[in-house]
Amino acid sequence: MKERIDPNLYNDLEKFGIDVGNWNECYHCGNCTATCPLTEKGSLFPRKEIRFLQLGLKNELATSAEPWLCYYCGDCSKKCPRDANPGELMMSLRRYLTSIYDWTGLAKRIYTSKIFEIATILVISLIVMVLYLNFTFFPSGEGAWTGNDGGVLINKIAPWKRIHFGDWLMAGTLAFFLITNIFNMWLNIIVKDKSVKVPFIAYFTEVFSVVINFFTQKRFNKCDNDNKPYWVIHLFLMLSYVMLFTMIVFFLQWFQTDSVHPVWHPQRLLGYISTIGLFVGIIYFINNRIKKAKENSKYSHYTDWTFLVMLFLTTLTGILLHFFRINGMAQATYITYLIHLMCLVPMLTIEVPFSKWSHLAYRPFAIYFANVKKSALKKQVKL
Amino acid sequence: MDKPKLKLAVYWGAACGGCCVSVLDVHEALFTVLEHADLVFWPIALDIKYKDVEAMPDGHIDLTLFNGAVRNSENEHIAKLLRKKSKILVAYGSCAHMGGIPGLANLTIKAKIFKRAYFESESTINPDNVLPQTHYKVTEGELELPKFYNDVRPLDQVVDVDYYLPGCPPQTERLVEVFLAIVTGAQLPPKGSVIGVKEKSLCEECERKKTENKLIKKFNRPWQIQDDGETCFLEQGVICMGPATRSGCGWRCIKGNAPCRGCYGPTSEAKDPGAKMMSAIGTMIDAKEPEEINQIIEQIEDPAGTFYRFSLPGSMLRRKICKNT
Amino acid sequence: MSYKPTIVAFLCNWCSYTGADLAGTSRIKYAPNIRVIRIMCSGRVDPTFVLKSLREGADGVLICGCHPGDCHYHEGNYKCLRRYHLLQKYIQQMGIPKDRLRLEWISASEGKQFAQLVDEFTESVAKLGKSEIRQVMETLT
Amino acid sequence: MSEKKLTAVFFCDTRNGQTDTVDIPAIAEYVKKIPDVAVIWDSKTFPTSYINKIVRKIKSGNIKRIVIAGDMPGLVKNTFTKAMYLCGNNPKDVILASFKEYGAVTKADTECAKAITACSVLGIPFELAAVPDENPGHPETLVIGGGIAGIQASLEIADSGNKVYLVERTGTIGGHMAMFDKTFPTLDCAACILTPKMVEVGQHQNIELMTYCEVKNISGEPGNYKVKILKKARFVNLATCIGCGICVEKCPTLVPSEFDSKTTMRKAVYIPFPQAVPNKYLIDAENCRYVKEKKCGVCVKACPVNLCINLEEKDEEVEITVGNIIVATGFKIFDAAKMEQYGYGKFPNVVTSLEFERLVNASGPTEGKIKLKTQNKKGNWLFTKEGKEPQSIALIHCIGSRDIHYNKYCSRVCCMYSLKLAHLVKEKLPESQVYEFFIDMRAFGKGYEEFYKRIEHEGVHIIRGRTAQIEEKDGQLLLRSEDMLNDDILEQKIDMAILAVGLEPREDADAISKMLGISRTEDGWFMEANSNSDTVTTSKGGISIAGVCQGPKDIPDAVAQASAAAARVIQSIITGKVKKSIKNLQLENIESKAKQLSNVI
Amino acid sequence: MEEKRIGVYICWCGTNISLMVDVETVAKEMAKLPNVVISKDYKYVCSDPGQDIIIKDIKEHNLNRIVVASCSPRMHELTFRKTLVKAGLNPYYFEMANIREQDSWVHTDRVEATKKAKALIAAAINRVSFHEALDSRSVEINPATFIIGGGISGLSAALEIADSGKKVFLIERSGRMGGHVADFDLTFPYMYSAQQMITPLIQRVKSHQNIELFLNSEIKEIFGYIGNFESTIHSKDGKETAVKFGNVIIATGLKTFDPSNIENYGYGKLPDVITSFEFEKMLLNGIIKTKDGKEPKNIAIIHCVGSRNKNYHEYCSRTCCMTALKYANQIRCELPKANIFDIYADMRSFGKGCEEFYTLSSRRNIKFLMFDQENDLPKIVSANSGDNCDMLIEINEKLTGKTIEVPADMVILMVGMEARENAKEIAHAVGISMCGNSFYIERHPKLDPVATTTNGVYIAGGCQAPKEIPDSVAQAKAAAARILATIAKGSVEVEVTTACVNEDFCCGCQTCIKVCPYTAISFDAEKKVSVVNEVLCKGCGTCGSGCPTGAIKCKHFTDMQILSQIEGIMKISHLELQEA
Repeated sequence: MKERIDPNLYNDLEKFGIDVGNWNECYHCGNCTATCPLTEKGSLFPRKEIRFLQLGLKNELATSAEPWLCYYCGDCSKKCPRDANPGELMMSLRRYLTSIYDWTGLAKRIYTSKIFEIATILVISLIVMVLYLNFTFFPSGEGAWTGNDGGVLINKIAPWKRIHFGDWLMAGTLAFFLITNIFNMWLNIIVKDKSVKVPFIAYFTEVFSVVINFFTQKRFNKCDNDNKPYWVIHLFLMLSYVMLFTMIVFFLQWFQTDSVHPVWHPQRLLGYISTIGLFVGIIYFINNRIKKAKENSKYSHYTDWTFLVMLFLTTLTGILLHFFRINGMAQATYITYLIHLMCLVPMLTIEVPFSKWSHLAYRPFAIYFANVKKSALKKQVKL
Repeated sequence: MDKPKLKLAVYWGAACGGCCVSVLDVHEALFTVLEHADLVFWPIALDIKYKDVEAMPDGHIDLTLFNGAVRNSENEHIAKLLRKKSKILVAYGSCAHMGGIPGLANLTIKAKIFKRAYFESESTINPDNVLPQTHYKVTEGELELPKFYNDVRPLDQVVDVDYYLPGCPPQTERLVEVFLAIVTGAQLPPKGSVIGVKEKSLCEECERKKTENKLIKKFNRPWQIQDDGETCFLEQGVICMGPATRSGCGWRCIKGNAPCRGCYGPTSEAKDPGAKMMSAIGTMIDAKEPEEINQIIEQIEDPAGTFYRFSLPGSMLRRKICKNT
Repeated sequence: MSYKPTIVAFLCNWCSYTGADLAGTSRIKYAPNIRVIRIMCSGRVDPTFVLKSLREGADGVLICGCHPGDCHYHEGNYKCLRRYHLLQKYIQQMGIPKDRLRLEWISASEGKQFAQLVDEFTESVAKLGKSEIRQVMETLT
Repeated sequence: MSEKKLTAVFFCDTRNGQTDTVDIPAIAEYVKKIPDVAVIWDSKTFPTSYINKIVRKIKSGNIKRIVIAGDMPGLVKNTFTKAMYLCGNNPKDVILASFKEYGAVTKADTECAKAITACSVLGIPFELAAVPDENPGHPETLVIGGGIAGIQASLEIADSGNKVYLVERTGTIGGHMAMFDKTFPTLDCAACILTPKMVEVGQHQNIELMTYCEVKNISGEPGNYKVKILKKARFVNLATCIGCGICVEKCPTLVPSEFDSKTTMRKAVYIPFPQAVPNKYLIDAENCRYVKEKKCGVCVKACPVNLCINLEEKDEEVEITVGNIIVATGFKIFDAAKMEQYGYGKFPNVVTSLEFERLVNASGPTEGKIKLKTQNKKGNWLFTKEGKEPQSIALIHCIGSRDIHYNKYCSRVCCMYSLKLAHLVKEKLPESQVYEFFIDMRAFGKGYEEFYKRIEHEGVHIIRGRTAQIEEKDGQLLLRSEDMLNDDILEQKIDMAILAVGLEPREDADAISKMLGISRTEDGWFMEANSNSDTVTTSKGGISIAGVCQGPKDIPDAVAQASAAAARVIQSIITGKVKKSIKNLQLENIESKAKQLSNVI
Repeated sequence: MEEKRIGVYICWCGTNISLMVDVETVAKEMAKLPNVVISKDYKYVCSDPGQDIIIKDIKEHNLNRIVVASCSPRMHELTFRKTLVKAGLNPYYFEMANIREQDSWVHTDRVEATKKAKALIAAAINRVSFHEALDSRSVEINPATFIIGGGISGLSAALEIADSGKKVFLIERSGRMGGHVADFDLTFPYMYSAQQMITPLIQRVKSHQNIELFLNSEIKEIFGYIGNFESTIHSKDGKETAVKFGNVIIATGLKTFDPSNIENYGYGKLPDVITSFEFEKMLLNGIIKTKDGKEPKNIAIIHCVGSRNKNYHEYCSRTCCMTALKYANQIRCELPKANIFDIYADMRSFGKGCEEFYTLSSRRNIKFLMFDQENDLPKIVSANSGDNCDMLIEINEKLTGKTIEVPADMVILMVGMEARENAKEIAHAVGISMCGNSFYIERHPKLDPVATTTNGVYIAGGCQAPKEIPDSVAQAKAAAARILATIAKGSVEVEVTTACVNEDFCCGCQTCIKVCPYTAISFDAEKKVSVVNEVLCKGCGTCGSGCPTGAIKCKHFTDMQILSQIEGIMKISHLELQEA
């Protein structure tokens, strides 16, 4: 099939990246692809992605899963003889693809406009505040406000049911967006690719590998050896996040109690472990980005910072919340709870379907789709 | 006059006899010769038997003029015999020199010659299909006849030859000069020399007008041109062997308005007269395209006969390759 | 085993000999039956040389010169061409198969063509078998 | 005389990351004073990306001519030509004042840059205005470097009947070319074509060959250079050595042979290679035990010639006077160990192309048989005749070239010599698999493309893709490369990898450039006077450059350039004059000459 | 006659010969041949020690004929001739047998190769017995130089020589100097002005007191020989000038390939498909526009047009890649918003500063597409109205493996270089050879890239092979160096192996006169013999074979020498037959 070259794609995509070098400088020696420990026949990157970009083959880019298969060890950029920075291209492509999958167009706006992103966050924060003030008991009860009636009664101020309802409402909405986006991704990666016809059975046979990959991120581990701590911390962070997420979204009743459990109680233990995981991870990543220590932290897009900062604030307020609560500082607790929500909610709303968070979903699915395609291809070849 | 008289011999092998006639043609000079020499063997003129020659001591004869090519076993036998008995053996005439006209028989083979001579020629009546035999029983006993060879050879292919005196026949004047030279005891040329000739080729003597414009688009036979008697034959498209032939004959043929046919053989610098002439003719052909060249060459019907009329057996190739030769 | 002929080749210095050298520097392999004599120009090839080679028993004679129009000496190759045709006629009259004598144009850049030519010519000469002249010479009384 | 035209001068941004550049404000200040200059445009404030704005500026200023001044003003020229066209002016009135073109690079060259700009403004070619004075020239010539370029230049001059001193650092002339096995694309044996030339140099009555010597100092003026040459102690008398080689047999010290790219060992007393010129032995002071420790000295005892070997010999210095100098110092190869990913120095069978050249050479360590290295008792990996034949060999192009981390430039010869090596492997080991990994195949010269096609047909796998790394796996080398024309990634097991190392300026290039007073490019190559029309002369009068020291080139190009350098020298000998350097010229001189010319034209 | 004492030396050439030829046996067998006094084998006969052995043997064994069997005589014949001179022998008492290029390198059967070597060496031994002493002769050099072609090469060479104070005749076919360079706007890779570079050269040439300039002029033929050439310059206005000169430089340059035959590109049919040279003109005139006067939005540049493709020219034209990058940069200046597509095969940016220029260009938003110049040329078609462009280029892009459509309003074909149509005439007029691509052949591709096989005739610039400005200039100056060296010396040695007429045999038939292509033979009417002018004679030998009397002797290629060589060859063959 003939594809028309689109000279403007490069400019479009540039908006998703950081101004660091010039992908047009790539003269296609193939060093990056060969350096990459993750490339294999059938999924060659990053050189090919650069090529698609240079020639403006939008369709090729939109239908490729490869950007998600890259974990940005940065070797390709380090060894690039022309400093064309292929690693950063893959990063930018992930942003670009997120905007492609997102049918609402919000992702594109968030990724291409700093002001839009900050404004959205602020608006959502305000909405949360208004909602919180309207729908919780705060500040109606004097006692509640001061905590005079003995201890911190968080469920009185913010009854878990209501919060849970909000949780579910938000999770449902976000899940809707995310799932439709993933559907979009499926359309792009599998359906639009006419070169391979995927048999239905392949979707089942490959599920298992994806689950394993999700929980171990073993593909990430295959990346450069220098990245071992990176992989461990990222895995820990991810699992912690999932843990907390699960507790909040599914077990808020159990998690948000008015009575303080002993330290060894699984509720607290799990909470602590996850929090440590999150906090250490976030600090590690922020530190990396400040120091620009590694190839993958050298260049930071503002959305990278928003994600980290929001996550950091959420975690920090979470920790403070816990601290105030166990120390019985009711007033501080309640306010912190509000701030916590004001951080958490926009963080999730913006990040989950429209921004950086989404890689949590896109990565495993991309691997899944890639595997599905691969097995389909294998069968095709056998035929 | 106390010097002993020289002993002379003259023999003819496969020859027409013209050479012997040319010896006779010395006329009065013969007397001068005979003052100094005795003729000890000359089958055409004297009755001396082979056995007389055989009886001579080796080197007995001072000078032998051998004319004619070697065609049969008798020629060969006598050639060898005379070689043994002679101090100086001269290949006399074109046939002894390079094979001569009889040499053209090398374009065919013995069997074919016999077939033609004994069966096919128009004048032959041979109802019993008789063919020459080397041995034939008659009542007187068994006759032994010379064996007819398949090839004609010049003398030097059979025996060692001291000098060559070419020509068909050699110019008598040349012979006289040679005689006198030997008789007067002049310094003899080195062995193997061609004597009685000039070093240069015929054109040197030829008085026809020659220019550099020898470009041939068409080959002519002499009858095809209006010869003005003055222009070089080659420039008129007639193949004249003059340039490749030694002078010495006094350009007799050209004087008679016939092109030279090469009886005097090549100069000492040319190894193969026909090849040299073909080379020169090749230079003159005025065409560049193979087709055109071939078309012009087609006009030379018989290259071997043209360029090797008198020299085929003595040339590089010596004879035609025929089956069953 | 097929007959291994001996071939005498006359190569002009500028094109064909250089071409043959090129075959060498390019390590293109060809039949080993050829014996090259270098001359300055194919126009130097005197029919005497060809007849001499045949006389000495060469099974084939190859003459190579520059392509028509490319002669280093302007037109030497044309002269060679004319002599060649005349010679062909003569040797055929003398009962020598015309395939024993060949004239080809080989330029300085045609190493490969030279090798092919040698292989081809060697094969065709080998098919003709031993030189007739040599056979005759051996039987001459 | 044409009417005067109002001229605008535009100064491009010349910094390009460098700090030591010509002083633009000073030039601008100077140019302003030239009559007809209506306006100076500064790149910082000038709208080069908006042609329409330029058009307006031209029209409003009634500008008829534009001079663009800077290092590479040509890069923006067409913006202005179009603007001129749109204004209805003659686009040919856009004039370039390219500083670098005439060697104005650093702050010190500001005066020169002023002159260049002034000439452009006046419409006079700088070359016509800037004609340096001439000094009377000494007829003798110094050629530094005895590689093929030095040899060619020396012969050329010597053949004209003039004296040449050819100074060579090592014990023999021949340079890198002598080390090669074959030359592309004709596959002539390098030694076969080079040695006759070397012999000719050795025997030429007009060439004084000074091997094992170094130029220490140069003083004086163009046309009359005093050159101090260090004659390093050779310890063997050149005149009396008969080249019998007995000393070599007796010498106990083994060191790696430089000529064989360290693939073989030589003794401390040695001749670099059998065809060396002069074919006389020399003792390597650094390794001779006697010179170092005053022990040994067996060579002296063994030498059959009385007093031929003198281990007490000291370095000497001689001074010569020459009129012209040709610098032909050549290059060194890129140190492949810098690119760790290929494991050169770590894996024994990863070799440089130069080492492989020696390996395939009949006089190399294995007599020309291609073998893998074997480990000897001491644990060293060496090429020996007993080694195994490699089944598969990979050639990797662009080692150290075309790479921002090493050398940015293309080394020009690697593609072709790699193809040649591939051919040699195929010729010697027809069954072997040869892989060639390239980026762009630069087969540009006469017969090169045809050679490339030929190698392809010989069955060499020519793969587009730069090899990323070489690892060792199961005793074999494992190489990883993209095969981009087949949409594949190759993980190829090979027995031997040949790194097509690029060319670099010699370590001492900087010292030499300072000593001679000639400039170098960013990459370190010597700078020519004009990259187009004069690639052999330098900014310093009487000093020419030839061969690879000016920039990578192949043998024919180096030879042609050497002859061109010789032309300049012969010319100066014939006329008896040597041009001084352009840089000696005062600005006023150029100015007045230019004015004079502009009146004429 | 003196006794022939022949020394035979057989070279191993390292392993080049010894691998395929049993040199030791050959040496032993050759020793048995008549007149052979010494027969040796040696690793590198051409090396200094190798030559020393020959010299020593000549002196010790009183050798008077030498045969070396090694590489091609084209390689080392001169080397060994010099060796003989050193040993006090006439250099022509030497013969070489080529057992490397025409034996060991081309055969695979060691027995056969050895046999062949024996035959070739025996032939050489036979031949060398008939060698005669020939003396070198030198002729004075006319210090004037004749340069054909007023392009950058011709100008550079002319100035180099004229600045040395020597006379130069410079002829140019057209009415203006500067050649192709004068049509260029800028030069790569530093984007210097070509005009500003060539103008001073032209001005200097015009005003140079030592240069005589002939514009609109041609020559038909050059007569004479090194040091003493002469010719007549025919000017278009009918004037004829006779000139005499000592050396010739041919710098006729090249012409551009005509792409009309490449169907895919539609050159000549599609109005906005233009050649690089047409585009260059646009640049010089300051405006890039399509045939209907519009500003093109999409410009495509296609490399390798007529180059690197066996249907057109197999060779690479060397300059087009960089020129294309130059254009891309210039277009970027003129049309900052245009889309520039550079369709290339291999980016050959090999010169000094060129790779850097490529990098620089790639930063300026130029789209590089790779195509298969050999088998799969892109196809240019007119676009439809909806395409928003004039043409579409359909290309199988190699680096993506996809078929891609490229919009274009203008397509620049980077046409290759080819020899001029009159290359052959000039080659004939001067007497030099051409290679298969009609470029002139240099004497040695590596070590003598400017001389030709005809003494006194040099080639420079594009007529030898396509090349860029610096390399052309370097070559032109190299040619100048060679000429200046001979002028400085004042004389030069000339051809020794000429023909000569033996007056004792010449009969005056005059067959030879028309044979000679150099009019070296004339007829002496007084002596009635032909006479060879030995300085005009180039030794082809055609007259020698054409002479029916055998009076013309081709020195060093006499009948006897060649016939004996044939005998030598066949003797070995016969011997082997007998053995078999």
